[in-house]
Amino acid sequence: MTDDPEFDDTQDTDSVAARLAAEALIVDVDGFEGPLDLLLTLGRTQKVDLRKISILHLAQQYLAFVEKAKQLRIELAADYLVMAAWLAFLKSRLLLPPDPTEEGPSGEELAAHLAFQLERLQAMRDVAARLMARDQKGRDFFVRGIPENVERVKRVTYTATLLDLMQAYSRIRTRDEFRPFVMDRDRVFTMEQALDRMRGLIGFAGTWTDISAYLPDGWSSDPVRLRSATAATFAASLELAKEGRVELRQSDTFAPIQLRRRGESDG
Amino acid sequence: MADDTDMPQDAAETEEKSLFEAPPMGEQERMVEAILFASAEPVTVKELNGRMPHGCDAAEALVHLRKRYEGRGVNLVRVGDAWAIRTAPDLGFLMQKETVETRKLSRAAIETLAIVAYHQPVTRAEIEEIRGVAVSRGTVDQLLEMEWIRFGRRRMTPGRPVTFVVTQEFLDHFGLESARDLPGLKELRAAGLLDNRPPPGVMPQMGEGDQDAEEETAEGQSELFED
Amino acid sequence: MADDTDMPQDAAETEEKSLFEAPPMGEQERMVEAILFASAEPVTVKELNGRMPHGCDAAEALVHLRKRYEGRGVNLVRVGDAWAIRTAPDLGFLMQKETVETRKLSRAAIETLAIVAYHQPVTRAEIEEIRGVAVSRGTVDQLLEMEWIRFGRRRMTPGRPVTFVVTQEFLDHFGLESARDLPGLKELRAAGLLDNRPPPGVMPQMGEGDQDAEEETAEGQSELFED
Repeated sequence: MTDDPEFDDTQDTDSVAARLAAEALIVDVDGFEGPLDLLLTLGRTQKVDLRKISILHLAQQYLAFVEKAKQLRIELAADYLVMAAWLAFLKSRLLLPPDPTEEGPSGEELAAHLAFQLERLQAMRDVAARLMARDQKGRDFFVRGIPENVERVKRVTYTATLLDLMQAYSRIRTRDEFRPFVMDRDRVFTMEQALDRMRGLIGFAGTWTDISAYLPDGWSSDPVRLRSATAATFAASLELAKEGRVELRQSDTFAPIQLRRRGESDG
Repeated sequence: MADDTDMPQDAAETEEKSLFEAPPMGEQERMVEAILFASAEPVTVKELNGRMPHGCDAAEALVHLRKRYEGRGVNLVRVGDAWAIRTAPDLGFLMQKETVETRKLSRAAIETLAIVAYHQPVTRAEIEEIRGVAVSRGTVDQLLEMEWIRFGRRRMTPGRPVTFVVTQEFLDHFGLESARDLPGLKELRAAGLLDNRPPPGVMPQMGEGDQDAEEETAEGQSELFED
Repeated sequence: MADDTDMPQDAAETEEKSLFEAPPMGEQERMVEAILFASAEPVTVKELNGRMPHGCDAAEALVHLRKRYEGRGVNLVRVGDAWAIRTAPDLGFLMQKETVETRKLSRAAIETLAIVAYHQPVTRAEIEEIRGVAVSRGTVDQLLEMEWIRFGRRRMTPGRPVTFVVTQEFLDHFGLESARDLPGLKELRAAGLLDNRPPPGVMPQMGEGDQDAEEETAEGQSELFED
């Protein structure tokens, strides 16, 4: 059973009726989407409202169709035969007086449901056609031709918890408390110390002198002490240059940094 | 911020207030207009409100804007919970250049689409029951790919079959405000044609040919056929 | 414009005439509007005339349309010798979608914030004194911008340095009624938040410039210690 014959293949009711008369329907069997589709087509030949359709008559039409197919040695798909068997059963139920001992739904109930199915399928086909007849996007109405991209902007918000806050404070205060005990000030030469030292010495620095000459005595043997003293002396030199009391120069990256007193005349 | 050291208390208060006061409605209308013009896709009221300054009422601005574009060359249309600007359908003849060639849908696909739209949420078994034939995987895939249908919630019945529903893209494509506006929906409902009416007793099973469908829907179908 | 409901009686005649007569200007304006809206690029007057029915005057329709969009959320703009509809320049900010990412505050910021909270009002010099390192402008700016700290009164000391205090926003964020509700050092210690136990009897030394802070927090803390 194929699922997708072209939509355009919908048969014109009258011509189908005519072809049914000529039993040409059987040749077209591949054009039907299964027994229900065929039943609907047959039903339309009754030329009545689907709600007033005679299911008994329809069953007879269908059975005649299957009979004809057999005569013509046309292979019908299994579901057509299942439907034939079921319609034969339905026909017998509709014709025989109801047997009160028999279980299951009555012939009328079964017939009513089949009629409902046919009507529902027809209704779905009608609304499908109405749906496709609507104005469609890209055919009848159109979207913006130059849409603008919405720029995604990432905004970062920062957050912290009360615990973070308290831990941070504890960290600071703990450090404060331990400062006298943990700080090894022996090996630290502060900028203040360097400044004090240099302020006393720059008065004599009339010519360019390497700032390493200003390192305090006894701080150049131990590397840790040397590093601290160098950093402090360098920072103090910058501070003095900022104050306008000395000039600094360096000929190249990593070259020695030289310092001299700034003369009053330059001022 | 850095230099309002001496800002009096109430000045700060006023500033804070104005941050929460929405711009006038005319301005809000302009904003909605700009956002909708810039987007090819419908934009939800929620997103509009999210993009507009705090305190704006996009829903009200939309009412004004819709009126403003009535009868114009482009119109404001509603698509589900979202809104879009679309050219007026009567001017389609001017747009040959913009016309998009859509793939021709098979009859099976069109019927399946209609069944999903009118019966949603609907299972594959129910579609097969209505059409009387198996629904091929290709048909459903095509509709999914076109983004006209999507998976809905699973049906809370044995086998928990998946259901299909139509999408916002479907509504947009067919110019529908909501699935309630489908043509003929009321009549179909009144005629009882949208009822899920289980077949009484023995009925031939539809769509037996399709193996895939059989596997997936076996339980759903048996459920439908039991009474 | 769109509703030509009052079509004259002799519709056929009018229709025939309209084949040779251009549509009314209002109609032409709609057409230009729809074409400009749907086009993927700006459209020249020549192309507009080419796409519109015979006899239309796109240039004139553009004049009307441009006026109509004046002050709206989108405007009609000229791009070379072509025309396009563009978002009004003042609404460009709407074409952004903000995504918010939450990050933890940096260590420097949280420490500075903690000092302000525990010692407010506090000057920058005092913060540096307590932290033992310089406080970068960026850190303070960040906290100001977050509206967790703000400027307090200037300190009545030489140089009249500004002070910082925490804001209501800060209290709200941390669920505090006042900064005095912050647990004191003893409590922090009891909670195991102080890793190292200092020798008994040694109380933390405040920075020397910290007189105010000392006074302010002492009370708050002793209050807390009572229970």
